[in-house]
Amino acid sequence: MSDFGFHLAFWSLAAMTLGGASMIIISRNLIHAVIWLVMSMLGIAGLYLTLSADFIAVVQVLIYVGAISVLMLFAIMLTPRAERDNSQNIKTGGPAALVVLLVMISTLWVAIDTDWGAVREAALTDQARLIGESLIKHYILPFEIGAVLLTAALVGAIALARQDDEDAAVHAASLQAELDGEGSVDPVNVVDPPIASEASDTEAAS
Amino acid sequence: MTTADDARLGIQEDSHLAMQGTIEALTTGDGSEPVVVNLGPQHPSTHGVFRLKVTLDGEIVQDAEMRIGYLHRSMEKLAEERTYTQNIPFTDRIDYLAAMSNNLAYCLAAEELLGIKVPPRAQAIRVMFAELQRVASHAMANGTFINDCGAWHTPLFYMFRDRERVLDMFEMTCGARLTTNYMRIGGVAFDLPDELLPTLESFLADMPDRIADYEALLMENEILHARARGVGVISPEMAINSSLSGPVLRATGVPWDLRKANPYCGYENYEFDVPVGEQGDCFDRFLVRMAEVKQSLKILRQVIDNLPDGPWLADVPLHARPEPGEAYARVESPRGELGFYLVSDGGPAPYRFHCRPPSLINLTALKEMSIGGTLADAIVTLGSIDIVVGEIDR
Amino acid sequence: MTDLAQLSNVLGAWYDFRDLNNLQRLITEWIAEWGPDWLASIVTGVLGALGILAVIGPTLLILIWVERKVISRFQQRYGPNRVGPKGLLQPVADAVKLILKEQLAPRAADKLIFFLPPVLIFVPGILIWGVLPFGPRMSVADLNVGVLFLLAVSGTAVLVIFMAGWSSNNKYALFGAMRAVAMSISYEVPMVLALLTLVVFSGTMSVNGIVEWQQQEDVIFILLFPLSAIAFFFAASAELNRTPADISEAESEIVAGYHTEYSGMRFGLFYAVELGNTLVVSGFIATFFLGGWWLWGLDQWVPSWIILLVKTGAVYFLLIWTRGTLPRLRIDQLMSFCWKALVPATLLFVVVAFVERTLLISEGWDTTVALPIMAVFNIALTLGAIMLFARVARPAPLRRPARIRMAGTEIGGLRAARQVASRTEEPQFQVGGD
Amino acid sequence: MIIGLEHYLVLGALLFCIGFFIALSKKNAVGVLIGVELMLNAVNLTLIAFSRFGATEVALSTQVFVVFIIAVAAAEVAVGLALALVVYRNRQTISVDRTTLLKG
Repeated sequence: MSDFGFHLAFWSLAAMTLGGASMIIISRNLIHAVIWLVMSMLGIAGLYLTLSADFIAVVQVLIYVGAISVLMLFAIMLTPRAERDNSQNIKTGGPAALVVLLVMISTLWVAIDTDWGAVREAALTDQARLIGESLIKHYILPFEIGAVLLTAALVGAIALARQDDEDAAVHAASLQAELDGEGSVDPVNVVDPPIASEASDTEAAS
Repeated sequence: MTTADDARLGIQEDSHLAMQGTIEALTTGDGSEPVVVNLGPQHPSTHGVFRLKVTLDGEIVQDAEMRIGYLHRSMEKLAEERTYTQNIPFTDRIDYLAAMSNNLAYCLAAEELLGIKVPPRAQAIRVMFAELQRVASHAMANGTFINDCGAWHTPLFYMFRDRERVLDMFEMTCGARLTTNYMRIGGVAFDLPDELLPTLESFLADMPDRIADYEALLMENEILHARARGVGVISPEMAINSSLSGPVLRATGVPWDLRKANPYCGYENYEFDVPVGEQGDCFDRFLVRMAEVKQSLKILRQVIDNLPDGPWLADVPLHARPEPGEAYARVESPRGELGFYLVSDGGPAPYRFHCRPPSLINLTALKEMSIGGTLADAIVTLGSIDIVVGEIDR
Repeated sequence: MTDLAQLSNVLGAWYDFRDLNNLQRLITEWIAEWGPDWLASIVTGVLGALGILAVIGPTLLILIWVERKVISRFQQRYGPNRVGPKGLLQPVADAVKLILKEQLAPRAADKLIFFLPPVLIFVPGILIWGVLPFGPRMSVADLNVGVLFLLAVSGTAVLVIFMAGWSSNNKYALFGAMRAVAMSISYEVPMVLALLTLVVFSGTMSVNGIVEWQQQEDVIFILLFPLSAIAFFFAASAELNRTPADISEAESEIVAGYHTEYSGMRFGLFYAVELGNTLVVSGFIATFFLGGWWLWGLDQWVPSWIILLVKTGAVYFLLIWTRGTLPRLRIDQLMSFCWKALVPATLLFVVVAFVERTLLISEGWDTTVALPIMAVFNIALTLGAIMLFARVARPAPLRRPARIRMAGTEIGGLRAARQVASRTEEPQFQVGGD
Repeated sequence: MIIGLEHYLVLGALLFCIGFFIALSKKNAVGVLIGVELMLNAVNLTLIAFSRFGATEVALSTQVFVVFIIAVAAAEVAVGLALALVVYRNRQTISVDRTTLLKG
């Protein structure tokens, strides 16, 4: 690519990524924060393209922008409006900023100072095929372990989020108790809510 | 979380958005508050200005509250200042989709009050137009029902094509398509025009294969089955307790039809059948309406074959003054049992004019049918009950 | 080099419209001679984009007219015929009307996120066109990760729909947005799996590579993988929010779904992008399963992009047909249909594709003989799978037939109802049930 | 001047620090997860930069490594959000500093 085009692309994408990330810190509303996150993710996908890693760029868009951000939005939707506050914790903000500054200075110094012996060779072509083959040939074990990990995460997330009836009964009872102000209810002897007892006999029609 | 709990749990209170206020009574399982959605008076599928306040937990309907009265024209009060004949145009506008049945019910009540005998030709003509009105109204009902299930108006337009032919016949005889104002106390306003019977003959000739098309197209449609079967179910006992009537009642299996149970206008000498459903869900109502249209065509065939001639209007004084008393006449309108209750105090105008609207009473069962289903099911159930807001609010 | 390429090199003149690439190549070479090279790359980019916009712009207007006319034919009516000759200017009139309408915004709406969606929804709509091959070398960007790019970009559209629905602070819009997000996330899985069978069989992820494989083997994928084609068609129509899966803007239930609060040209943009997406998705269905710009050698004489447009028109008609006639499915039925029917079906065909692919390569079967046999086997497998699903996965209320009986003489209340119900002879009218 | 390896490394470092600060200072569990996501992405960016400017045979393995990082990140977010939901269900709040009590 011509130098001018490359420069334009790199600097605009860098601005987009860092701008998005910093806006996350500033924005008050959590949903705004997620949308700024999506913008910086797209910026990073563009940066991958400038590094001619097109398979990774497309995977990044597919997974981060397509799935993870929507997952976060779902999580935010499931918690009520009162929890959508994206504000910083003022007390711990100060020391945190200090630590981050320290980390930043050290990493930047290392990044700029050391001589990485960078060499600019031709980029890989047809990366999708190469990555696929290497995943199956050299990295077959991590590939399988990754599969197991993903399934475990899937099952775990569902098990955690799912709410079976017994939990619901405990939860509803504790809410009701708080309403009536009798203090907390120990979950052991929770009486199930009386189910409508008059089972209407419908043998007539069917 | 009351402050006592915070103290006990040792949580510092610094976030200014802490959970204030008590938890509402109607909390759902996981504490998220239910959404109250207004299927407001201005909504594409409420068949007119009718408001349904639906409380939803996610998509599941927890409570459905009806708000009516947006189309209230206080007809029953106005009717008290008009003579019996002047009230006939009111009845067209009560249920604007079945004006003929309204006229018929009111005239029967007035005739009972005045003690007038209707000549046989007028009775046959009245039966003919009542059944034609049923075909037109059921076409409209089934079309909009499928439209609520989501089909983009295509079945609706097919059924409107048949309805247009019926409305043309109305226009031929009494000059109006919807607000017919055709029946008078003691008979009908005009005799049948000469070209009506040939049109009716060709209509009866075409309809069977039209209905065969609908059955082929709609009956086996898997998506319609999925959307309508098992939705908005009501048991026969509940149907009878909430005094439902018409196709909604017959779909639950209760064979109650006024034309058979308490025949009027000579229905006893026509041979027809009363279709009865089994499950009492939306699809059964749809099927019952389809079968009823076929029965109406059977009646129309018999009416044409032995149409008596003779006078079509008994001689009734213009400002008849009935002696004090009351009368209640009821008719099997396309939506159910439509009744008119008239009280006379000897004056030219009725002392009390009341109409029993089948839509309003069928609508009371909507809450019981839609609780537990999803929002989409509530809309489909509302469509299958086939309400007319003019009749509900009067 | 396919013979077409040699032929066009000989001719290579700009007037040889069989391959529009010549025109672009000549222009860039001309610029490269005198101008700086970055100007050439910019001009090629602009030409590519102009080509796409030239395709989208007029076809969108014509499509609005085509869709309304075809649906009106289904419904026994004329459709627009007042504005312009045979109603052709109706879309223009609609566009002007929408532009002139006032742009309302709900007071409590989240300003930033309310104004962005109508613009952002165009991005995936146009980006997808980049990967669609109109001819052997006539695609804006022939990425070797084309299929993945298509899925990634159509994934981002979900986010924009959510932003539109959530920010307009209206219950119906929120319902519409949540439904759209939930549905398109779950319908992305069968889409990925359906395309996986093609990628496995043709060995490349580039869309043009798939078309060239079909050209090389003289077979179109709908014959080889009919169930994947059906699954992809239904999943695509669900992604596009079209009937029978248009629950995210179900008029009868939630007024207009996520774009309830948008008025004026903002709604116009949503509507235009929806049609544009339908066009490009039917283009991709034609490319993947009907052989795209190739038609058994016809593409030597007829320009390839005409063949593609004809096939796209055919698939687009199919989409209008389903939209015009089928009622809408409920959200939970759609979800269960996706996870219980489409995903297993496409998984089955991924396995079948792997097996057949290894047979073709490792066993070294001659493709001209092996492919027809596999095609017949796959079609039989499809019919078997559909039959099995129709029988097994019927929800409880549908299992019993709906019966209508004639009451005959018993007219009355509950007792009469029991007598009618207990009657044994064949009911007059029976529908459904197995 | 040519866009070299250092540009990408500086960008990655900045992004990492922003993510780190967000993870440390945000009060909401989802905010912390966003911070963690940014940190992971920063690491991916530096890895891809190394693969582009490093020797070719090392380039492929780094890209495979990045694919694994993305997979793990997705799994981590899924479980993290599920945890946030469960915490909300029992504590009616997912603000990180109000759930300091490990109750059985």
